[in-house]
Amino acid sequence: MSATSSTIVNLPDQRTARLPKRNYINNEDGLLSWLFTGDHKRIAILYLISITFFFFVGGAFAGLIRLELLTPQPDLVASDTYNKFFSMHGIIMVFLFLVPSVPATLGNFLMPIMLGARDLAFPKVNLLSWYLYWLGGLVILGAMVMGGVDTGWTFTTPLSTHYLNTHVVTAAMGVFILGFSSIFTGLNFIVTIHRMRAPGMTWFRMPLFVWSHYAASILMVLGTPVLAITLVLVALERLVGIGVFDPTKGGDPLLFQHLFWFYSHPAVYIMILPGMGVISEVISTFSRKRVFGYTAVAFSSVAIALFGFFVWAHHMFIMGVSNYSALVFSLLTMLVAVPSAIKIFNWAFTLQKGSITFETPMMYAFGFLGLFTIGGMTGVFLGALGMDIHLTETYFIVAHFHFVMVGGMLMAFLAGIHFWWPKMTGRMYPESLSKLAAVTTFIGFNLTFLPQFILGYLGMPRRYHAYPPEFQVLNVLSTAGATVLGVGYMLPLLYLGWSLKYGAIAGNNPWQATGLEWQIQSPPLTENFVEIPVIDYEAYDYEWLAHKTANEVTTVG
Amino acid sequence: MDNAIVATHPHTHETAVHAEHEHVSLPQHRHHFETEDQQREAATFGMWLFLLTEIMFFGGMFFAYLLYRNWYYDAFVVGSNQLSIPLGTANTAILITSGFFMALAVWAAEVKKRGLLVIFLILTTLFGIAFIGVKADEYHEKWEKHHIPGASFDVAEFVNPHAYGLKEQPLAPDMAQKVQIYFFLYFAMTGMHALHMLIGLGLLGWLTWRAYRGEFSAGYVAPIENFGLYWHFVDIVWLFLFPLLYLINRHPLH
Amino acid sequence: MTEYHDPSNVVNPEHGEHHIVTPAIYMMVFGTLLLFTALTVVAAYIDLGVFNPIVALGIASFKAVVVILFFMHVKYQSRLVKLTVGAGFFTFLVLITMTLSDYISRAWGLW
Amino acid sequence: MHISPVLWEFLVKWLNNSALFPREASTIAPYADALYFFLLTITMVGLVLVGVLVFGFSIRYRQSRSPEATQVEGSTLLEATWTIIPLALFLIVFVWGALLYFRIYNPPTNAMNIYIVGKQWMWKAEHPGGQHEINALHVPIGRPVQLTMISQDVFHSFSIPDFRVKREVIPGRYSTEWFEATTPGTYHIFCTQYCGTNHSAMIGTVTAMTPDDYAKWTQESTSGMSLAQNGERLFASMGCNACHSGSAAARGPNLAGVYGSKLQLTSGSEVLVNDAYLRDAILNPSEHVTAGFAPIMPTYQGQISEDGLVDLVEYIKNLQTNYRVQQTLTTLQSNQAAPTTPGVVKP
Repeated sequence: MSATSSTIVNLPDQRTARLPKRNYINNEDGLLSWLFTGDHKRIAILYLISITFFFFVGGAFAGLIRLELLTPQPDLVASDTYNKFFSMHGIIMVFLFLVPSVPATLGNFLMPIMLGARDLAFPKVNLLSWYLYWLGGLVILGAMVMGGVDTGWTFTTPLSTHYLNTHVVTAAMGVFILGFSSIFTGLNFIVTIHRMRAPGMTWFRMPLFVWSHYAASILMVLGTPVLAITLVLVALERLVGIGVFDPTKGGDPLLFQHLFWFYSHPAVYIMILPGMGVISEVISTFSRKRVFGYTAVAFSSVAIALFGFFVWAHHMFIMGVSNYSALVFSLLTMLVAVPSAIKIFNWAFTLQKGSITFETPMMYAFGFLGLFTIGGMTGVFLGALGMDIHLTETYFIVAHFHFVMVGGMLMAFLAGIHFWWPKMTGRMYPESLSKLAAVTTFIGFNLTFLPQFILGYLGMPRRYHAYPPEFQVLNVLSTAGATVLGVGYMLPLLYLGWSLKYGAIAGNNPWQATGLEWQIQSPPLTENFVEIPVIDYEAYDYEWLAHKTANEVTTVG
Repeated sequence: MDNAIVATHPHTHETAVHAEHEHVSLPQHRHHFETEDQQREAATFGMWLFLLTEIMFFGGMFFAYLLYRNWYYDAFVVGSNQLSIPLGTANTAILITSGFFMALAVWAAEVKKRGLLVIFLILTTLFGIAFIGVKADEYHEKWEKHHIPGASFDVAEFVNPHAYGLKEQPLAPDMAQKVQIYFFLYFAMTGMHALHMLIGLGLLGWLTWRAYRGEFSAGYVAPIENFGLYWHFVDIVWLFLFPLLYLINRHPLH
Repeated sequence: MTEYHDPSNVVNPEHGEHHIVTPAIYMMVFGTLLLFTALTVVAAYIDLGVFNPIVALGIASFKAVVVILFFMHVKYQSRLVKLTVGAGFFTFLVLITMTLSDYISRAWGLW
Repeated sequence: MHISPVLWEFLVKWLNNSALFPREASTIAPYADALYFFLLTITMVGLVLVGVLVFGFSIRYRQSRSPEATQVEGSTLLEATWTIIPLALFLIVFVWGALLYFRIYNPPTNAMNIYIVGKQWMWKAEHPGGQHEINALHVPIGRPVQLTMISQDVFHSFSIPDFRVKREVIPGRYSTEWFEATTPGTYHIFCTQYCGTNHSAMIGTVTAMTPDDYAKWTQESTSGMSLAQNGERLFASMGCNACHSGSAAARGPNLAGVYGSKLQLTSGSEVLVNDAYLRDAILNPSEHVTAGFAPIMPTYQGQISEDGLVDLVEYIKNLQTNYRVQQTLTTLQSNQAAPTTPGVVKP
């Protein structure tokens, strides 16, 4: 049925195909049935719409920042406004987009299905998490509308506590609330993975997507509360002025940074680990092959989560931490880089002896591999003590974390969205247009952020509103790239919307993938499975799939 | 629906689950759980994970305490000596008693004794309220002595204790300022603890009402059990707060 | 594959026994807690030098362990719950020790 | 294709005035760059390796050439390879980076000292000779310069990219960095830690000069009073000499020659007296009571600016004998006009 031999897409006959009569989307009608739903799939869709909204709000700020940096002079907006732009960009992108991006959308949608369960362990808590997300989001938007906040997303004391008169407390409360949203998501995942697996679904039969979410969930549960209490202390310090973080009253401003980064470094892994899970699924599916070294990839996720708690002070090497402590943290940082390297090579070797096709998700995944390699390696630059002195707080670090977060995480997110779009909506996206979008994103991304590495080594500091004129050429390149990147992100929004009505009917398993989610109808039933499946095959077992398909054919025939 | 699920692998369920527990279908059973045991364990596990976040939540403040206690030990001694040991000890005993009744309430729910359950829950609540009352009294005293951190904080009593009839050594003015950090941590930690107590008391009222209506008398005890975990956790926090805040260097100075 | 329909997969291997703790045990725990509360107050009045805070924390930890094991039923729970409790305190220790590694060594040597 | 000469000229000029690699203007810069190029090489090799694997496999095993996948479970040998080789490389980077770190933050003993006070949003440089600069710093080449830095308000960060040095300027605590400029010229100073509204305006230039030019500049731009002289005046006006009079019966310890010595404190610990200690002892005296003295010194927190503290620290650093202290004391008590001898300051 496939059009050419270079694709594995296997769609049902479009003349007769219909979406399933009963599915989670048309199970109940009306807005209220969505707002009070307990169904993890509907909550995932709610989350998807919400984070898309916030992504474009945050993206608009990014556009304004790049536009301002087109010229060396501070000419487009005033300094305060610029500072508010990058603060809002950071807060929105980190807390409202990156942290919940894959877990709350794809994770929510797929986790129970992949485990063979009917729902997450606590559906109401899941819905509560979405409402907290919006509450936190609205508080942050409120802070923005009332006049903004200009602390940067890091809320560094004593700047945030004593030297700014913007809406710091409001924004901090927004982030505090979002923290609980994230905690509830993580908590739900952990309990679901431990308690809701279908009969036969052993730990080492779980897809790597689940493993990476498990690792990320541990970080969410254990890390986030420390951020919460830190922000409470910041708010109290600001409101009452008691001086835990105020050096003039005997407090230590570095204590704030220790507590802040204790969460915010693991938060980086909260953001990237689920993306890695997506990449494992995509690469395996489109090379028709089990992920190379399944156990190594699974354990490297857990290793990243574990080591992730031991390295936070590498954000503070020049901040006045003890030199001995800096040594320890630098060494541990080098150790945490290893599991990521392991994953990269395992993914590359998954391709070996496969039967590879190049659908859109695979193209995004290839983009991820390249960009994440660069992002990860530049992390080693910053983990090396002496190199960090010159590179930190410059555009090098901006480029580095955008390579990991945007080049890595956002690529993975888009790969995942395209990959599971047929499952979520029952319809295919337009293939050639989406390939164009993938290529555009890749080119735009590199054009935007590669020049920033050079700018960083030249010494251009981050969060600068104006800069010396000799940096202009590279900044112009970067802004040009951002324009291309913006187009690359707008395209999916348009054609995915279009596909909701006009896309080809996808059928149960357009990719002929092995995951449990592909063995049920698309879009799935509200209860996912008519009967809870009994799992008697390993993850990524393509021979099992071929066997099953053959059996179906004979039964039907 | 349950029957349909069980039917997919009847032999294992029959042997492993039904042999151990009598299978009673309760109205509280949620459709996505296969068995009530699974649901119950999921709830307990989820509650424990939530308590982990609470450990880390208080953990941040405990670390701040550890750091500043080492830096400004003299100020912490003076600040601690401002607190009343009788009140602190009484409150510890009150809280332990409240926790004890909570544990008994869980027992009463498990053995399905509705009357006892309601009585124990009410006793738990009463002791909880007593704790908050004592705490409020202590806070009030600090308010009157201008020991609440902030603009009105007054160090006179620490710089010149003899004028206030105290027998402690006077603190140097720079160290006396650091007593404010002690009191901030005191209020932040006990305040967060008291906030957890208040939330707990609210939940207790609701649970008592539900228990009175007999919702927990048929074997469905997860809310009582999980609330018990929460209440005991709040106890544990206090078990650490009491020695750390009240009992710094209480022995007579020589 | 031989492990098809392995019962240990169907029935969760982390499944714990459900156990009802009797009031007698609660009474004993209650008595212990009150006793140790008195003990910690008495200990605070005795000058033990550096051991004062250690004794105070030791007693508090003991009381916490008793509460966790009996009031919170961890003694009767599955290994998973025990591990979870352990993980919480472990992470707390990571926070404390790793941060202290900075504060303790700041005064070492001067660069 | 024809490019308009005007446009061409514009482009050439534009590109000529832009930079792609920072100048190496300090003794440390080549060391930093060496590590940078090593890291770049690893990155390139890694990237090429991943690229070759991904594209090679994609071409070799694309579906039209390899219609059926061969299932492979994994390979312990390969896993070990790409665990151990990156680990070894990263450990080399760690050691190299640590060595560089200590090279950058370990000032040589013969370094000349300049104080930097950061505040929203300017840099103040205070030379011991009494030259004050704002958003500028003049240094000689070929001589190690140590910066003792402190912030009056929030975190700042003093960065000179062409020297490859940078360090956080912290409120309430001295931090130091050092460099030795090699090439005369002017270089950027950036505040790299976000510090509020005019963060991007908190910039300046460091001018590296030949020793002769530097000597000339020092002569021309002195304010007439050295930091130590300012400090001496403060020492008197704040009444420090009432207790730190240097006499045996004084209520405060003798400060002459105290800098650089090891001091026994009442708390039992022994500390090295450096700039940071002196500053902290003025602000938080009760934590730094010298053995044998009563904790009677009041705190000067909030009564003295960071600049004043720098002056005082510099004064105490330079106190080799009690002569000065007693001079000021006499002057103060007798309320006489200031002596006219150069170097002694009006009260």
